[in-house]
Amino acid sequence: MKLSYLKALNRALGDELAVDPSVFLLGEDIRAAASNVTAGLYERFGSDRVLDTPLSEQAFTNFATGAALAGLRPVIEFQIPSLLFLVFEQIVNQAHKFSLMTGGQCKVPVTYVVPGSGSRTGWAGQHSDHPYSLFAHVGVKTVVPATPSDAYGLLVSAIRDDDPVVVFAPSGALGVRDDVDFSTLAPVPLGVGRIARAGTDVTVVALGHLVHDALAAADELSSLGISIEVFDPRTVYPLDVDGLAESVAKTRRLVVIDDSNRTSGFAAEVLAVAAERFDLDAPPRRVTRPDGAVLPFALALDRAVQPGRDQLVTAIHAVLEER
Amino acid sequence: MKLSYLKALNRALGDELAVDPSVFLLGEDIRAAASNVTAGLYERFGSDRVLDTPLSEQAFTNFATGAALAGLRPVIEFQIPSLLFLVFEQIVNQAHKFSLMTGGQCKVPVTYVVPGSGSRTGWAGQHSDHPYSLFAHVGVKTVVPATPSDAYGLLVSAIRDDDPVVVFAPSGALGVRDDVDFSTLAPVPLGVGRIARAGTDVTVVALGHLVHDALAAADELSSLGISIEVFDPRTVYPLDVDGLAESVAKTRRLVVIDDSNRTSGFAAEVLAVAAERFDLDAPPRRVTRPDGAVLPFALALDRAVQPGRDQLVTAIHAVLEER
Amino acid sequence: MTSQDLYRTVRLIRRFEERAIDFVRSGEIDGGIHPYIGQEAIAAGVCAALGPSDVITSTHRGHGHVLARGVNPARLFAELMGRESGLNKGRGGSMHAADFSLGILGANAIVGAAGSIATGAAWAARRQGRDTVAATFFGDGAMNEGMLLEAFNLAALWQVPVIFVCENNGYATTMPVESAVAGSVTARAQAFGIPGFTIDGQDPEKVLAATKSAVGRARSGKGPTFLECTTYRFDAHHTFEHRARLTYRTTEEVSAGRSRDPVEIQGARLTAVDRADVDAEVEALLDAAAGIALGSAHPDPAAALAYLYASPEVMR
Amino acid sequence: MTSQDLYRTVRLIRRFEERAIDFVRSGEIDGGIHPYIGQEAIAAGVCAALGPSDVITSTHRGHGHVLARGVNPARLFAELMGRESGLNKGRGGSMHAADFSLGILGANAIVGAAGSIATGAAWAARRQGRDTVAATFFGDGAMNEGMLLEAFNLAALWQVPVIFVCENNGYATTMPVESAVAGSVTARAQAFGIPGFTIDGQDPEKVLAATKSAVGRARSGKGPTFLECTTYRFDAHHTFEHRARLTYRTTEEVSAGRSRDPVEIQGARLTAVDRADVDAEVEALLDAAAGIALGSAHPDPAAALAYLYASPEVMR
Ligand SMILES: Cc1ncc(C[n+]2csc(CCOP(=O)(O)OP(=O)(O)O)c2C)c(N)n1
Ligand SMILES: Cc1ncc(C[n+]2csc(CCOP(=O)(O)OP(=O)(O)O)c2C)c(N)n1
Ligand SMILES: [Mg+2]
Ligand SMILES: [Mg+2]
Repeated sequence: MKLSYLKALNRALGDELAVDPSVFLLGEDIRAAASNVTAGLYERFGSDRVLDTPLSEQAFTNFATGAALAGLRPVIEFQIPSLLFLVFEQIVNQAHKFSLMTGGQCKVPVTYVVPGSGSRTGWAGQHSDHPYSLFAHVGVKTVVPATPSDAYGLLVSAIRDDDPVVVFAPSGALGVRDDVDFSTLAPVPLGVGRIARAGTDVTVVALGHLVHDALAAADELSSLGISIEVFDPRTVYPLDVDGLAESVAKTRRLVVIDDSNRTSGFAAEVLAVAAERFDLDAPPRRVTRPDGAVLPFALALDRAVQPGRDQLVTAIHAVLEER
Repeated sequence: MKLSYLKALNRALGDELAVDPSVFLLGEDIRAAASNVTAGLYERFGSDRVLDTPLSEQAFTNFATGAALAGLRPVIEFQIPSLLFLVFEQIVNQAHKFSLMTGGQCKVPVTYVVPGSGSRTGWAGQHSDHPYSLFAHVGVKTVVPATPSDAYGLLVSAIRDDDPVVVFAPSGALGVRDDVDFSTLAPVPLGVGRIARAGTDVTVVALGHLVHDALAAADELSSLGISIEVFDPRTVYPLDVDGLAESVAKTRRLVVIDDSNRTSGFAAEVLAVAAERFDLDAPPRRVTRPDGAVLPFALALDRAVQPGRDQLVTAIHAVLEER
Repeated sequence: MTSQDLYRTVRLIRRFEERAIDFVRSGEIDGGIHPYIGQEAIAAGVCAALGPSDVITSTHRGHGHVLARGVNPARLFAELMGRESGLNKGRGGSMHAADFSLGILGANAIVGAAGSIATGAAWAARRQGRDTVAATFFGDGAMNEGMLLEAFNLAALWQVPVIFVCENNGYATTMPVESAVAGSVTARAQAFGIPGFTIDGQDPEKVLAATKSAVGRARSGKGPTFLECTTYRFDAHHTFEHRARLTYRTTEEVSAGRSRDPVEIQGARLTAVDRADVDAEVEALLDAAAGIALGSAHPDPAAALAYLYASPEVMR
Repeated sequence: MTSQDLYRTVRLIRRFEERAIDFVRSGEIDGGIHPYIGQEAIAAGVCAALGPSDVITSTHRGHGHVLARGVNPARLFAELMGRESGLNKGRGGSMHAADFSLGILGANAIVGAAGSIATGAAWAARRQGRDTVAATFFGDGAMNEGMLLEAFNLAALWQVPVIFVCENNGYATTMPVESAVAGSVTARAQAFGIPGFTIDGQDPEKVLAATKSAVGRARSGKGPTFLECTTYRFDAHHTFEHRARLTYRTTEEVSAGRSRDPVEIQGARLTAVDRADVDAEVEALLDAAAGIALGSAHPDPAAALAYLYASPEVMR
């Protein structure tokens, strides 16, 4: 059966609401399911479990923290990635810090879901961010699923996790469909990457929608006899460094494609780990958004600012040629 | 004459208020100068130039953006580093984005100053952050001066810059004094690092108060015949990659000490650049806060979480021994 | 400002939006728009009360505001189409239309953000000796954003010449205002000591009159005023709704809402002949504008990061 | 709750704080505290009206709240001294004292943050069938934080059993409330449809009475209440002020403020003998508490990151 990425998120929410009475959803327009992620859930679970909020992101994010302290497992849907900037304090300085600051007296099991992260056609500068590296940097568990099965499995794990977890569902991945037997859908542990395609010449690290670009590039290059391994860490933080090390030990060449800005982004971390720990045959490369990137509205400009398949192929050639 | 770091900031503000009528200050308790940074300025310049704000960080940050759009040069003092989390949207999604999004119709010359960033004895989890890597990642110009002269010169440049600039004045550096001739105080350009100490064996990259730790470690190691070059980039973003490359070309060994968390922090960026561009004789090392760090209150625990001189010395030995 | 001028503005906005929706359908505008249809009287009435040195900020639903403030419709169409001749050189799009030469400090895609920006701009202008008044538009949904409420406080404390214009169209996307705003909209402004009034947002003349007295207050140093303009959004929250099946308003409610049409209300104040003249004039203007926009160049992708920094040497 | 009980609480807080200031001076407490001296009646009165299943959130100036809620003073001293036996195992310090076993969801160092946390906790408790009421404390400065105002809206909309306790001590650090709060404090809550009252925050009995009716409202499903308790901070904003020369209050004003001392107001309701008994009891309790705290172990720096995550395997 075909499972779409969006439906996978919807199913994960429905399943967790059904099995665990402490789970509840809150967010803007989730009753009407404007983003489709919560379609049918209000009708199924009612207003106590699917809570439409006013436009008060800061208060409802802390509200979720309070509800978590009182024993519930809130899941917040954010309509726009930059709303996470608006609640940065509430996630990073409140939810994340409660456990240590209270000497372990409490847990804050809140999940923050952003369906449609990254560039969305036409949404322009203030709605096109992909701030997963920011949350990884501060140490909030951060997940960017690439496939419908992973979207299901990682969202379930995020909800069951006892710490705050941010789940980015890239808009570039929302259209992806998997051919899956629904009975095989299962939780996917946080912090464990996967080999999306096995290969021997170069390890390409990619997250979310960019996994599909990496796979396409690998297809393209296989006709040239170049064998690409695509490593999808799935979780940005904690990062599966062992899985990555294993792949790179085989290929000894590394390219990272990353939809965050270059400076101190996810790709920077992978390259830093490589510099510290890996033996490479050529300097690694990163394909990222440019520094300070603000996505311009005009589509061709928006695309020009995003990391793309062409740059990836160029980078792969570069690491194959050097040394 | 002795110039303290705090007095240098105060002097920079006073000088810029005096020379440029479009400069004004706003923030909490800046009239009474609770942090001492604005001491005497209200008396000198009056309530139109030194504006005490209510506790409304989000609104007064956007207020400054609006004032900048109307032709002024606001300087905001934030009492606590985590207040930058509270206004993350206003800096990153508003002030930073206006120029590109309007097609260059406007500039947003706002300066955000945080006196006492990083750990301050006893202030604990929610007041001890050092989020300079976050602003570098999003591409907001970010400065962390190490010395009084630099504090003066970089703050002046930040105020004169036509883009938003965040200036972190680490609490660990506020006590530093320089022996300077006041007439030599001058603007220091953003984006240009300096060699804080010349050496030949290992390049240690350090920012802010950690420059002084690096210098102390260099002193300590010089007695063992180890020659350390301390490179202080001064600006986290844009980063002086050329200056760094020059230093590393000489030493071929690299250690970074960084008061941010490890994953995707400033040190990660330096190591990523090293992986891409530098020829090193040993894998580089980073000495950082641990991932997800929340500073515990008890002083010994707080200290244990911060990157320190001992770890730096260990890392230096490691890069000297390897390969 | 004659009745005919006000009619021209509401009619211009209406027809601009209808054409823009067509351009979304035909694919000339990427990503869609938030149509202003039904709310035209507010933009028209407020902007008619402003003078040349005044400034405005706008919202995600902002075409009406900038048109009423006098932007060239060709440059607004071009912006929506991502062209180099657009107001923002194609870099902003529907939610960021700005024209600093007209005091339009930009639409803002973050609900509740612009109120404090407008307050700062008005304060700064006054401090520089200018006689500027700012008008800042926002919806009923924004009334729940803390940052906007904080702005009310700053404006009231410092007697800033700013007019807070709340367009209460009954919904924030699908959320009815009664389920989202506890207490009352005007009471929130009044609690900060700001005079707050509820006015009929379907009638351009009433909006103009209320704004005129608010501008008078502001110019004479009496500080901010809050205007709640009751209105109704005739079309979708956003054109994506034309494809999605969101059910949150009954057809009866929508018909009732549409029955008080600002274009008709103002049109009825003109003779049939005058009205037809204006309509023709507007159509000609928009024909030309659309033509110019459609014919204008796309920006060069190599300049995708132009204007990112005031000083371009930053980038590596 | 007798007059004597209320007196015991205010006296306990007062003497705890005086000793804590001494410990700051002697270096046993690192970094200083925000003394609650002068405001004791509020914590005492509010907490006296709460039941065992209720919850509170507190502020940077929070020792009084947690003491009134019944924490072991030895464990609070130990927390301020960063000891393993502290309420938070020495990880939180003065601004984060929490005791979940008593429903103390923590003090919060971010002004205005805790109101929405308390609202969420109260809502969640009710949804789980518990009869919980939350009381959340904050200062006059917090009234200008948008996130707190947003919380008023949520609480009012959803009829959450939460009591908003504003301790209006006239200042946010050095900022006088009149220069910071436009309009009025209670009007802000009332604008959200929340009943708001101003009460004498120097008199524990008055605070208790007002809180009792607010608790009654909350328990019977009538939702939030807002209490503005007027008070005066007798000492520094923070002990750093003992060293800095900040001039923002005249000595006359400080004397006038101190003349209405909650310890005296409540003490006057006891016989001299009873009062002396309580005083002796409190002194003995605090002697013992301080002794225990001073004697207890420092946490192990190797465990500096303990409790960072619920699942410790995250760290690499
Ligand atoms: C802070 C913020 N939250 C959420 C959104 C997503 N969003 C865009 S418009 C909108 C509804 C706004 O309602 P209202 O303020 O009443 O304006 P209207 O759309 O009715 O004109 C929402 C939720 C946003 N852009 N910004
Ligand atoms: C959001 C935020 N802004 C600023 C600060 C710094 N700060 C700590 S206490 C304080 C004053 C608070 O005033 P008020 O709310 O009246 O409480 P009081 O100190 O009078 O008890 C300030 C500005 C902070 N901790 N959090
Ligand atoms: Mg609306
Ligand atoms: Mg106060």
